[in-house]
Amino acid sequence: MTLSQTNTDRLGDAGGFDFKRLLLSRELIVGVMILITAIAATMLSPYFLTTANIKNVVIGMSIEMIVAIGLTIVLLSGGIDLSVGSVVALSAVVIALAFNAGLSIPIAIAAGLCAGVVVGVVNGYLIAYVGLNPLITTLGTMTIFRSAVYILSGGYAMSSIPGSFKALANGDLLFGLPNLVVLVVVLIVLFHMAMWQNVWFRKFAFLGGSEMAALRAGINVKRLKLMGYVICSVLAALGGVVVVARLGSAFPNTATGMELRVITAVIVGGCSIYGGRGTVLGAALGVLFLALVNNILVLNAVSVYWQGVASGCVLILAVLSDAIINRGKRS
Amino acid sequence: MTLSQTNTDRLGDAGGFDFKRLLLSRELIVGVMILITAIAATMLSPYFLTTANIKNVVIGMSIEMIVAIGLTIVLLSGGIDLSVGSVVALSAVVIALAFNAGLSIPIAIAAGLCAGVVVGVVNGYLIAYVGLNPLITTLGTMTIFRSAVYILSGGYAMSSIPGSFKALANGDLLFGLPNLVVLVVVLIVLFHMAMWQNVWFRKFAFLGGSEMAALRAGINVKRLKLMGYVICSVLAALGGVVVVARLGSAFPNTATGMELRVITAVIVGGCSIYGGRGTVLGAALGVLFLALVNNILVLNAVSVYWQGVASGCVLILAVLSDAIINRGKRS
Amino acid sequence: MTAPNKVVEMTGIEKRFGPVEVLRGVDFELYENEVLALLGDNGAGKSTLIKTLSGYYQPDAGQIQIGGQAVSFGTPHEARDHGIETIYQDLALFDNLDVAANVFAGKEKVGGGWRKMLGFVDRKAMRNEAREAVSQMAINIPRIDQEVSAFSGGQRQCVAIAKSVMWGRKVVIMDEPTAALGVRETGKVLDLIRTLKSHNLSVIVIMHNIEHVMEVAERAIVMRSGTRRGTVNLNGPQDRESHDEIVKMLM
Amino acid sequence: MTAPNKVVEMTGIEKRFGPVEVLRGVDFELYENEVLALLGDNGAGKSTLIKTLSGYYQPDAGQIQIGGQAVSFGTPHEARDHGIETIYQDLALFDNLDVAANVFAGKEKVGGGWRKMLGFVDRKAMRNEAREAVSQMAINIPRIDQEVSAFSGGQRQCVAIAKSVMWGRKVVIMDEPTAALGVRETGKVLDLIRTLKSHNLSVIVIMHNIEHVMEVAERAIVMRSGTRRGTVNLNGPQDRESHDEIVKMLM
Amino acid sequence: ADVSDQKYVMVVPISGHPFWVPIRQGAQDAADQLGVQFEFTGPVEFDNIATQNQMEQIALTQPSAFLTGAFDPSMSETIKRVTEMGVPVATFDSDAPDSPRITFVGPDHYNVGFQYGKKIVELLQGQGKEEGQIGLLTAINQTNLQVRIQGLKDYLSANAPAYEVVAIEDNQGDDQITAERTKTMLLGNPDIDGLVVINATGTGVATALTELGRKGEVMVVASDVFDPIVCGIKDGAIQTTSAVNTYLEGFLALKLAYEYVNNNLDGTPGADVGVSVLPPKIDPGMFFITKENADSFLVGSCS
Ligand SMILES: Nc1ncnc2c1ncn2[C@@H]1O[C@H](COP(=O)(O)OP(=O)(O)OP(=O)(O)O)[C@@H](O)[C@H]1O
Ligand SMILES: Nc1ncnc2c1ncn2[C@@H]1O[C@H](COP(=O)(O)OP(=O)(O)OP(=O)(O)O)[C@@H](O)[C@H]1O
Ligand SMILES: [Mg+2]
Ligand SMILES: [Mg+2]
Repeated sequence: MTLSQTNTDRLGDAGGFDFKRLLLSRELIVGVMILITAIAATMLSPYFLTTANIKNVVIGMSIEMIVAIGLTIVLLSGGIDLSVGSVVALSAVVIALAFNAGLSIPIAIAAGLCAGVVVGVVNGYLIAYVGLNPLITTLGTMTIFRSAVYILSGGYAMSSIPGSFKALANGDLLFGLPNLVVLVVVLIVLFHMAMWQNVWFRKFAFLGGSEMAALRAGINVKRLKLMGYVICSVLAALGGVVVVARLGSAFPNTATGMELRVITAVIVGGCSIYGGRGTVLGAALGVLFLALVNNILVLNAVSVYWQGVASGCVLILAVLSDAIINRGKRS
Repeated sequence: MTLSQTNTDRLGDAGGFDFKRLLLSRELIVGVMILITAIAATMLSPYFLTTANIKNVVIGMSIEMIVAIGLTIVLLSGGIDLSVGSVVALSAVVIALAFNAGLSIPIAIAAGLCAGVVVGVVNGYLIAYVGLNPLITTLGTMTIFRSAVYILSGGYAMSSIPGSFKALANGDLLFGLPNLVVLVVVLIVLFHMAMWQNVWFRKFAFLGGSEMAALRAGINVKRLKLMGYVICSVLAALGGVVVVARLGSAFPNTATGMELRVITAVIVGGCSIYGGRGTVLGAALGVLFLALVNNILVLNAVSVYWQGVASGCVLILAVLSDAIINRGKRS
Repeated sequence: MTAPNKVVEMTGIEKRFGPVEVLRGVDFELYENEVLALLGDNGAGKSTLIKTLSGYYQPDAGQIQIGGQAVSFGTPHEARDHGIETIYQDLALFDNLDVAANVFAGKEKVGGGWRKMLGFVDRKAMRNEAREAVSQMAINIPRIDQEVSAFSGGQRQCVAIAKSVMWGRKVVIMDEPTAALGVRETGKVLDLIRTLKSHNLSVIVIMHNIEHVMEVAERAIVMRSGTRRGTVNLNGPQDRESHDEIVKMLM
Repeated sequence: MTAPNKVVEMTGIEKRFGPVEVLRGVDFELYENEVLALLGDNGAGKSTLIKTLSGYYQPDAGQIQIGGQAVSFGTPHEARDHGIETIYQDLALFDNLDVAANVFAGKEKVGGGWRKMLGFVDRKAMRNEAREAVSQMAINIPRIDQEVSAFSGGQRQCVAIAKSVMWGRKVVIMDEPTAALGVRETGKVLDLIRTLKSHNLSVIVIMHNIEHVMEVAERAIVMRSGTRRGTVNLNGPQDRESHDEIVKMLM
Repeated sequence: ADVSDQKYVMVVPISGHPFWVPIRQGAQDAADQLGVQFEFTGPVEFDNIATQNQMEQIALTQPSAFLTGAFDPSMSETIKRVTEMGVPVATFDSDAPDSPRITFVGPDHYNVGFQYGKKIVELLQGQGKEEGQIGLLTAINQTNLQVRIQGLKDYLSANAPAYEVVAIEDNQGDDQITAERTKTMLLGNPDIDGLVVINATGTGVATALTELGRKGEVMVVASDVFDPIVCGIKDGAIQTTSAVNTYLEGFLALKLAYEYVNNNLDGTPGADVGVSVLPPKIDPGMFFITKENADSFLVGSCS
């Protein structure tokens, strides 16, 4: 019984790939639901499986995708951010103002992103360093920055956006793929890989798993939390950049209520609101799933009043599927 | 060292009343904030401290007060209910339909409350017995029942409400106090006492403190959860009754967004979104506080664009005060 | 002398979690008014076995009989109704509540008179009884009305023990009750187990410390890798033979 | 033979939580390459004392010196940077993660080559090292890639121990490391403590079991009600005199 | 007489919305001309309960008059209450005919819808289409838009039954959502050749048509006048937008309230026996903005 004697044989190992676990993974469940939805949609409407419609769905959800990435990070780390919708609008208005002032495209974009950094630092500082409740804090900053949007824009919708800027969003530089789609895919892949593999980004999952354990494990919890909110706000601000480029205008009411829509999608994609569980890919699939459901309802001209019933039921079914498949596994 | 030997002397006791703890209690902090706000308001506006204004504020917030009581119970037990706003509208529309059908006042009220029971049972069943995520589930039912409201009402506002019903809400049968105020105060006192003292209602706090411990302590966790959602929805439906009686009409988009407003107030009043902490009195004070802040802003004609900034800052200050006063105590 | 009655009899209990087979057909019996020790190395399945008895887990196969009657517990609630009270290894306290609330959780005392009608609880009586209960363990608790999250490891354990002792009517199950306790406090808890026996209850106690087992238990069941390895009858602290037999089974 | 150096010296440490005075001026010293046992009844303040050393609590009064230098830790992060690694009594594991993630939390291994540039972690290496680490304790763990929330009490404790052993560079603090462990596993952990010593580390170990203390520790500090009651030098398991002295101090 | 301490308060829901900007401007201009104070307020949400609470609270400060829109029949009760408190109410944009409001300045929304119908049919006929499918975009939570839809449908069934509404979608008042819903609607109903936007989300529709490359192919009648919509017209994505003269709504509502408050019209025969001294309804008129006259409505600039 010397110390070097190991009995690794008793420590069962997955031996490479764990298929069972993969099968029950949330991403796959949502993936399957997307597939089923898509098949159903194809049968229900001849227009569903057309390039134009697919492109429409993908471009339509691009802003929510970008916002969803940031929200995944915040939710995973055990927080919540309700101010994302306001940040989208704030960034949009700041960019429009920058163009009004005759600034160049890169500077206007930078100004928009800076607005994101400001909100992120405010949120993060209050939550991480002062220790305030994230829900209330970001509800407060959501209100404050929406007001800032009204004050900055004077309530007007602004539309003096240079055509070359609009072309950025609506063009297709790469293999004929719309630029927006390329941007979104790149962001998703980058952030998914980072959250999964990068030593720094992985700390968010530890933080969300147990803040106390993270603190005791020597993670600089406060700084990490702050950074989470900053990343989330900067991504939301990027969403604002895209809004302006796509619509060619900055409307002060832009993205009202977006926060709840995106949080829903992220949770459908497997993120826990209590932190510690969730992936960027899952969140993206969640957004895609809800976008598809919407698409079907509109394509088939379901009455607006019944659309709410349908999408509410789908939402519940989405979490139900998870509950049924993983019954007994968690509890 | 016999077993009967006790050393109770070593177990320090509060010896009656614990003043320090009372001082730091959330209710008192909010109470003080309300006092400060009220004093500031009196100095800022000559109209604040008039019977008419006070009556206005109190009647204006009565619906949110009623909804807040139910939400406190759900939040305390570790859940959340986003469907309350839809339930208010649903109950209002059901009552209006009942009147349209020529039914009597008591039956119309019963029909409205029944709508609440239905939503509560649906929410509670899905969350407690099927084990779905409360946020998503109630977001789903919020959407579904809001659609139901549109379908039932055809999208139009209904206003054939008997005058005697309106008189119920707008009258003052008792000592000249408006009936609505009497109703709200009675409900708050009843539920506060019950949550604090009644052996059955106290179980909600245990459930919210730790679901697993509650289960192991032999509490019928599922049934209790279900009951929490039912109580919450019935109270929201009662809110719908009050809406119809007060406004004399049922409007399909009544109370949109109310859920977030009330949840905010409840949290400002000391409820934890993670469950286990909070009182009905605190929630009521939270609603009162936010209503007062709104009243000041309106009375002093603060620009709409700046109202958001002001109320956002007040929100953050409200949680900040708690963080500062209890610094180090919790962490 | 008649053969003693079995209060609990479990036969062929199997339990698996996904691919992991945790209990592979365990038989278990507890006699009336007996203190039984359950031993076994880490991960042997002791906690899982008693959790199936306390209704927290449902076995995949096997029977449970209480007082000769077949039962099947869906929730701990039902086991509690049969007079079985359990201290779990992870204690499962309400961190945000004080000692009295923890001890009385789910079974709070209703006051007399008008309070009874309204179902109002009697805080004072509960606090006094809770203080009485924890003081039996000679534990040093600075303030009884403090949230238990602030308590030391040993203090928390004593709160859990107080609770089970107060509520057990037929069987008290203790999963490593003295793990976090000091020498003096452990002595008190061993005393407490003897008192329970003297009140005609049966006790199942899981412990890793064989000396302590020898002090209180009359019989020991040893588990290993989800099976029952063997049983030893114990005859007090001086019984070297049984001691060695247990050690042999454990190694 | 020169007097041994002090790795850690704490003087006059005081700590209160609200009205409760938990530490009332405690002096504490740890010598280089020493195994020190910290004893005391429940609620004596042992855990609180070592938490002030590991940066989890900040003392209200008193000095801490590490290797002769005055330090003041604001967070566990800073203590860790000084080579102090701690197993807390409540373990503080990440319940939703597996063994490897728990062992490497906050200090994950970055792979080589292109992975290094991207800061990508090396899961395989981490899993192997984690397996190696827990296997030193002879613990029976069915699947190493399972969430630790499913683990038994002893298995969880071993994961925590593996973690501290892997990361300690100067001082390893263990708060009741063997509380949940079986006989065999406890033996392994005691072996492990000896190995740490042989690697020139100093170890502070909190334990209630005096026999185990006698087996591994060279010196014991006994606490009582937030003060230091006394110190005993130990000379191996057979040293009855020291044993009795400790028992006397504890009672 | 010195009227500089007279205060006229405009209360509206979703007060941050650009829709109110011209109305507010009109009222402000009238106030400046008359030398009285004007104040604009209201909750940022679309919440009738909050709006009414706010109005009753402000009534306590005894402003000279309220200017508000009745977006909900229950507004009648509130108008009655504040009038009883001594504050007269002039309504604009949406009327509460059974309330004691002193006047209403605003369009007949049913007629607005009717005009939409006329316009879209005209546009489609201009393209040589003898029959056609029409899609509508609206926000279902703005229930006052229902009347416009009714007017539109009635026009079609009465005057141009060959043209039919085949889809109605909820755009939640958001241009992003409008863009996506419009595209989907057009893809799902490829035969739609005309769109009517009932609320102020023309920008989203313009974006949708641009992205689908169907600019100028699908006829669009939008609502309201904002720079992005006007730019959409100049760009050719939108054919026309209906402009109710909302500036006049604000201007006249304030001016009439002023006359009422200062008893300037008490000479009206019968005023003493309850004859309304103000006209009960004033229609500020509506017109359509097209490429030709778009430039006059641009506040800023297009790209
Ligand atoms: N919920 C679960 N899911 C998966 N595996 C589990 C679960 N609960 C227990 N196990 C596994 O079952 C085995 C037995 O666990 P159990 O807790 O019963 O052990 P034990 O005998 O009480 O050990 P200890 O002395 O360490 O407390 C362990 O290997 C553990 O990992
Ligand atoms: N955060 C806290 N707030 C209030 N009191 C505390 C807190 N932490 C510890 N205490 C109290 O301080 C005293 C010492 O606790 P500590 O955990 O240091 O004891 P210990 O010696 O480790 O005991 P054990 O052997 O039971 O683990 C206890 O009475 C405990 O209730
Ligand atoms: Mg166990
Ligand atoms: Mg301790």
